[in-house]
Amino acid sequence: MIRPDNVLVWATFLPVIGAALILALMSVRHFLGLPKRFLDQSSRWITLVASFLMMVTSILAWAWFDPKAQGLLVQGKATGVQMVNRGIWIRPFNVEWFVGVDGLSISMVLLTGLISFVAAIASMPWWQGGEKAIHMAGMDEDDHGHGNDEHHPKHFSVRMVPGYMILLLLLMTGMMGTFVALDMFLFYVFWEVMLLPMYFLIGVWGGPRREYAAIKFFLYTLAGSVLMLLAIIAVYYRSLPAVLADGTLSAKHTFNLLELAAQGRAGQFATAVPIFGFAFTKIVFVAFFIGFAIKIPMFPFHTWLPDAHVEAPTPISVILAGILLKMGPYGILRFNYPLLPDATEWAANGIAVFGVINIIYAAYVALAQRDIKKLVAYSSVSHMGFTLLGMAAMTPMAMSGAVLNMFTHGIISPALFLLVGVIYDRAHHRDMERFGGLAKELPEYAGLTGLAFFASLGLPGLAGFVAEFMVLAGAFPVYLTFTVISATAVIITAAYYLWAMQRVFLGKLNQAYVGFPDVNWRERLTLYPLAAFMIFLGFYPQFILHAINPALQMLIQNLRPV
Amino acid sequence: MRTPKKLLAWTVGSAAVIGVVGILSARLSPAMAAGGARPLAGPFTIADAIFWGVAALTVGGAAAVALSRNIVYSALGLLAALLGVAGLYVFLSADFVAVAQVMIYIGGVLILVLFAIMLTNRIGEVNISNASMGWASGGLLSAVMLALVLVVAFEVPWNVRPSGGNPTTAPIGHALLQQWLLPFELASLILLCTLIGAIIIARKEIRAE
Amino acid sequence: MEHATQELGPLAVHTAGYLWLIPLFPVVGAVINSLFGIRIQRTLGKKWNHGIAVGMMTLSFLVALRALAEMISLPASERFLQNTLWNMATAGSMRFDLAFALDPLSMMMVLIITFIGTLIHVFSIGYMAEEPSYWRFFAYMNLFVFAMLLLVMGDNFAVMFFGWEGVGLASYLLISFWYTDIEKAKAGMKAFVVNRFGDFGFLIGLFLLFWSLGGVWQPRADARSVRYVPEIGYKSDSTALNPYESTGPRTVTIHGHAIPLGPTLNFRELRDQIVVEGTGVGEHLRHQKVWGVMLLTLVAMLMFVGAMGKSAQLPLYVWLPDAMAGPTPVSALIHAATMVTAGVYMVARLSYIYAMSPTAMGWVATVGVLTAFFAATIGFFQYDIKKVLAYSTVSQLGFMFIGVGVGAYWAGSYHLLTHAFFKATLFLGSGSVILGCHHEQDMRQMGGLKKHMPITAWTYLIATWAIAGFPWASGFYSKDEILWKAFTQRGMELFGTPAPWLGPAVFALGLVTATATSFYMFRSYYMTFTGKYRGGAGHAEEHDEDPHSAHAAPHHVTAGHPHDNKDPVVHGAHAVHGAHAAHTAHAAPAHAAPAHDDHGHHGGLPHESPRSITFVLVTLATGAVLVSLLGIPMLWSHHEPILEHWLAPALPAEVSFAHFSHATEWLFQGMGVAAATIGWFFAMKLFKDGKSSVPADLKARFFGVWTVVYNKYYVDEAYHAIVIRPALFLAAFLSWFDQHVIDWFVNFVGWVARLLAAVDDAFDKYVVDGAVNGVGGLTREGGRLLRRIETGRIQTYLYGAALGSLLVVLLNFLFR
Amino acid sequence: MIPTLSHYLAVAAVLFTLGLFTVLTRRNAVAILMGVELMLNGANLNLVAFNKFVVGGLTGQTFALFVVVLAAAEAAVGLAIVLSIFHTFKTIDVRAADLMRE
Repeated sequence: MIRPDNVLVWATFLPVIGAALILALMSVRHFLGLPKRFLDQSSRWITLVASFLMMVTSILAWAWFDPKAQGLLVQGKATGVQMVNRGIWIRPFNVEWFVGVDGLSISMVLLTGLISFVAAIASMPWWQGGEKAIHMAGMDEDDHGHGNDEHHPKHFSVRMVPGYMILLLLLMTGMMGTFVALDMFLFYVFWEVMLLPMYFLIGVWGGPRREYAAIKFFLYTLAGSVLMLLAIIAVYYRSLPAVLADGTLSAKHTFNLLELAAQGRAGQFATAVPIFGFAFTKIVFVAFFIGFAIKIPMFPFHTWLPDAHVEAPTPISVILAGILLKMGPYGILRFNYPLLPDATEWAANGIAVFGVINIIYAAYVALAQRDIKKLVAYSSVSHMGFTLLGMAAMTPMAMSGAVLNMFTHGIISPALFLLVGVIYDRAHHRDMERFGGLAKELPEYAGLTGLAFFASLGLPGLAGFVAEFMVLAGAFPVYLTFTVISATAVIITAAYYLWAMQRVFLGKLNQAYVGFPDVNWRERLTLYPLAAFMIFLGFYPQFILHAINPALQMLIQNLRPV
Repeated sequence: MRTPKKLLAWTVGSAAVIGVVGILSARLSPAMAAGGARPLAGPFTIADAIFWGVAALTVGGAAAVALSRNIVYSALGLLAALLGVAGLYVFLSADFVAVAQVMIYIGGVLILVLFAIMLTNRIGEVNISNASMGWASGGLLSAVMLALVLVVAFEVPWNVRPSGGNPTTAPIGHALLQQWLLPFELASLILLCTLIGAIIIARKEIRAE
Repeated sequence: MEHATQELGPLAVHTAGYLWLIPLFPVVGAVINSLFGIRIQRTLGKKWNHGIAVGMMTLSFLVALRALAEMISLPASERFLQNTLWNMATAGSMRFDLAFALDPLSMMMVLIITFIGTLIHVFSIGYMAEEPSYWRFFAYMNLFVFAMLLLVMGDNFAVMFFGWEGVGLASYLLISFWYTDIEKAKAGMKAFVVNRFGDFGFLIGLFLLFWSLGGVWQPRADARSVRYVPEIGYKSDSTALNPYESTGPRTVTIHGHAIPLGPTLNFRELRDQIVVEGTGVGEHLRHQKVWGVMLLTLVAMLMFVGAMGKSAQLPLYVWLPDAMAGPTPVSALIHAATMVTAGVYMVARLSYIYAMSPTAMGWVATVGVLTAFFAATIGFFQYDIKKVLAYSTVSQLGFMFIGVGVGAYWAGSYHLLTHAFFKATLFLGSGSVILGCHHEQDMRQMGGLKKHMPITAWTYLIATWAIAGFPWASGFYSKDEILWKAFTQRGMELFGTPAPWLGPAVFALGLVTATATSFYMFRSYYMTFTGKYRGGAGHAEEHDEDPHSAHAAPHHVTAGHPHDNKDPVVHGAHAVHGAHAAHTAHAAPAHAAPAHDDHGHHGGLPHESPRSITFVLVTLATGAVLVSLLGIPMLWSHHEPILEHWLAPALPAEVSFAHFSHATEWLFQGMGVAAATIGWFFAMKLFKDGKSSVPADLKARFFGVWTVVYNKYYVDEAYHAIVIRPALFLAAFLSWFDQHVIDWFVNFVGWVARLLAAVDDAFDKYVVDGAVNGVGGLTREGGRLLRRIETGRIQTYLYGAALGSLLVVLLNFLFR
Repeated sequence: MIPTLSHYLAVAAVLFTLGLFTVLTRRNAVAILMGVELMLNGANLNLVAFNKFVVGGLTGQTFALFVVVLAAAEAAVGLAIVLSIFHTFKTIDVRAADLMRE
């Protein structure tokens, strides 16, 4: 029943089905007199199954995707995007249900499937390995254990479980939909659908300063999406009509992204009347760009990230770093580049500058952190800077590197946050100065962390390197100085990761941590696949590149019509 | 201490009267032309004399009511004024109204007034006080009002059209029972209520309980 | 050199489908030992761990021999074996595969790595016998060999860089192998980070070279989204260019060979288009300038920065002495034989590029000779035997760079080979000594070991002869060849200005360095093996008067401080979990009470090492002598040295040397021997049997100088002040900036929003709502006022009515 | 000389004014009632005069009749009130009857 033409719909809405099931259970709970324990466990199972099916469908989509058959749309029919599922939604405004993938989004779809399942596993309090470990993590199901005292807070995975699971599933749907939507309106809807669960997941299940972090995250992203909405409306009213799925033509404008891309390439927006004396394309570009740059996050809009990460529970950090951050560059590549090529040329240098700032600035800030989770968060900011730089350079190599960097960072940083969560579940603090010598007590954990750290600092043979290398190599001829400056980040990155390594794992064992349990099976289930993926991508990045290259080629050819 | 007020009142009042007389004298002929059915020239008939007498009676009675210190005299002045008005009604060829005036006012209201005076003032008390207050301001205001109304009365060019004097009792009866039936019934209702209300208010035993 | 004069054609490629096995075996061993090693060790025993490791090494060595055989069977000009596994990445004009290639140069390297590597693995069996995490050690060693093989076998820069960084990783892991000693951990981190500095330069040079091949040598707006059109001067067949796909690169046909042009990471394509005259690429690159400097010079120098890091040249050598924190076999394999020579290998690999830039040659040679001399002087006064060897390694690497700098690429490579043998012997010998002396590394606690461990002593002596440069020991041939070529090289430039004097100057300083080398090596030999055994309990006072310990420098490897002995934490750790006790013991041998119980108490007499160790020592010492056969100079045997002939096809560089008479060459060889002899003589006089008191007197006389040199000229302190401190400060500042400026601004915006909300609220409360309440209040106040009027008297009201009516009428009159 | 409308109006005016004066100046409730009666008569006189000279028909007289009726009612109630005031305050001075003021 899952066919190439509806696999994306399945991938998008399977989580919602799960959420509906949980809701149904909650509603009938009192009638059937189900115990709370049963409700929790069943909602966990539902979440696990739903996210697993989502991953399966996304892998199916990846398998069915044909990198060769990518082209631009011809006479309004999208030949480039595949697995299209199309229908009319709001006829008067030409709003369509229009999902499909090209090389750019299919990689993100695959990433979303994988990371969502990983996050689902990480949300379970199971396979903890013994009562002692469960108690140490504060995962006791009974409420009359140590309650919510600050010293030993209750683990997020046993607090208000059904609500958590429902929000998690909604979040998954929002993310998947954002990546597959090819209709501006639909994109925006999914974008917002994704925001709200995130807000609650941080604000309810987060750490001590969760409210502040959640509000910050929400306001930041909301400001961004407001700008985005304005830009979308502006573009809509400047656009020419396009035929709907049924071949009819009802409104005078269109939300169809492929149509808009074609119109943008044809200069439809370049010739639009200026706004406040500024060129229309520049205004719209800036609006879109800021909206997405907040998500990247780009300096100086990045300060929500450390707070959100530090306060968010581990699976949410995983999703945040693994997927949500990728929506910024994805949106820029999906909106700014195809729709506003001339403005993109105009803005490229600025993007490059911000990319360099991201890389260097965040790396130095990370060097100064004591909270290991903040360190990882800032390293995320720094690594996303490489994506910005690559996108600005616009050489094929740099663009491929940028998108590959999105994917590899989407694999590495979840692993990093999972690892941070591992130690936090045991020690209940993240202050690196207070650790030390843990490698003796948790050798397996030390090994995995070392792998993730080295992957993140760009060690060849692991995922991080090829992307950074391609970005730098590709940006070099365009931005010589910027690239040289950015390349110094390899030193700083190595410095702060190895320093963290040294402070946490090396040296004499801090007696406070004697008898800590090593990685348990739940964490193994989440960490080993990611580690394997890191090594695999390190030696075979073409696995991703072969899919995204043609899409980026089209993008670049849009930028420079030949 | 009241002198300045009185002085002021007198001066203004007399000024008003002088003004009125001046206006009358100045605007006599147009006023006549406006109001008179017949030209000004003409014999001074007895009817005219009677009219002036009645008018004088009326005004005098009113003045007595207004100015007399003894309320009994005021009541008598009121009687005179009411009679004068009835007479004027007759001159205005409103015979039924004149009769009603005599019957109701003099036969009813005036009697009531007198009763009230007697009831409210101890019998045998020599002087029945009818003290006044705010004399100056009242006089002033009244004078101004009078001047104004006189000006209106003499200045406005009323479009007068002659109307014969025919008996009005029967037509009034028809009018009351046909055209004005509802107000008539309401009036009777009001009278009933008045009757009951007056009794209730006036009986002191009830209020005593 | 006739091979350089003749017109070169493109390389003929012979695919050898089995090359990937060579790096495969070690990585398999590494994976097995890292994933299941601990279980294997617990259940099956340690012999399985090292069995797997050594077995894998042997296998890859055998495959390497097979490759050697195939290569020998080929004609000299076609000795290029290539093996492509899969395409790793393709984007734009960049395309690189996971591919391996063997030419004579990398063949030599592979043989060194696998052969010596295997031997050192065998050595480790005995040396690490009591190591609790035995499995981890062998996993790391195999991992290192894998990375090193990638480095030398890489068909393109990418794979080479994989290895380049991989060996850095392995080095990091192995230096901080005993991580419970924070100093050792820091040493590992230092090594990696310093190497990263080098990698930075290497990457930039690589990018510059890459794009320059496409004709782009400076930022260009139209560099975006177009594949680089080789500029004028390229004679190319096809002009069809696809802006994205790099399939079907532009080619130029020379003598029927189609040579691809354009940016490439592939060594062979690079060599072809630069070396083959017909392409015009070399000529083109010669005339390109970046920042006013010749492009190739810049490329070469930047890449040499990478070599500086890997091969511990000035000023990036600082990590290597600290790297001695690792177990001795690691020092022997990584920090003497193989990894540190990666820089030399890289320069030799790109010889044709360096040869095109006299400035780069002069730069490399100068740095090399300065490093050699500098390190040698430090080596004079070290007491830690491994430190002596470390600085001697740095110095010898300097010699290699002299060789590859002046254009004697084969000589540099030859010195690499010989050095691999004798320095491995020396290190392993020192390891044997350390083991025999119960993890004592201070030479002042040794002496007279010759009668306790004769085999070690003899092998150590042979290796010392070799490094000192006595004839018939390998070091002599390589070093003299290098110095001779340096003397005859007159074409070098220094920053663009011709410097014919540079070659002789390098030679002179190199000769002095050779003397110094001979001196401190024999010093170490005499201090260690002659005289009477000075070991035993209580050597704290000597440590106290040793200014090194006065400085709590972070790179103090001989953790022999008494206060470490009674460190409550460590012993507490032992008490708590005995399983790790021995491990901790090895982590810092000097304060490892349980470990010492394993083999005699601290004062016990030294003993000869087990069979596995002596066997390795003997083998390596023999090799150190025998490799001299590969480099018998033309002067002696009247035909080209074997190795030079062998390497010729891999070193297609045209370097011209001045010609001198044979007599001069004989003279210079004599000078070399004399230098070695002088060093030996003084060392014998001063240190033999430890009888002479001269060293103490000299030390007392020049104590200041001695302190400075002993503390390595305080270079580490300088680094700490110049690089690390500012970096940390900048980090702290930026972090502060992030929290207090940017985040403050964000919160400020939020605060402003809240302020506006408050203002709005106030407006709503006091103005809008106030209007409503105001009406009520006004009514109340007005009522209070009107009560005055409200007399309750009918007259008052009548006044009002009358006046009002008057007013109305008057108004009616006035405004008709 | 022939009385015209204006003369009747003048008489009515004087009546009205004097009634007004009475109401304004008297303290005796009964006198005030008399003043009211005077004013009502003035108004009635106007009504009838206009009826005769201007409007014609019977409307004016009818109104006059109603006014008379109401005047009677008013007088009855007013006097009753006067009586009750007198019972309450033992005086009919209107200044005394100001309980509702506070």
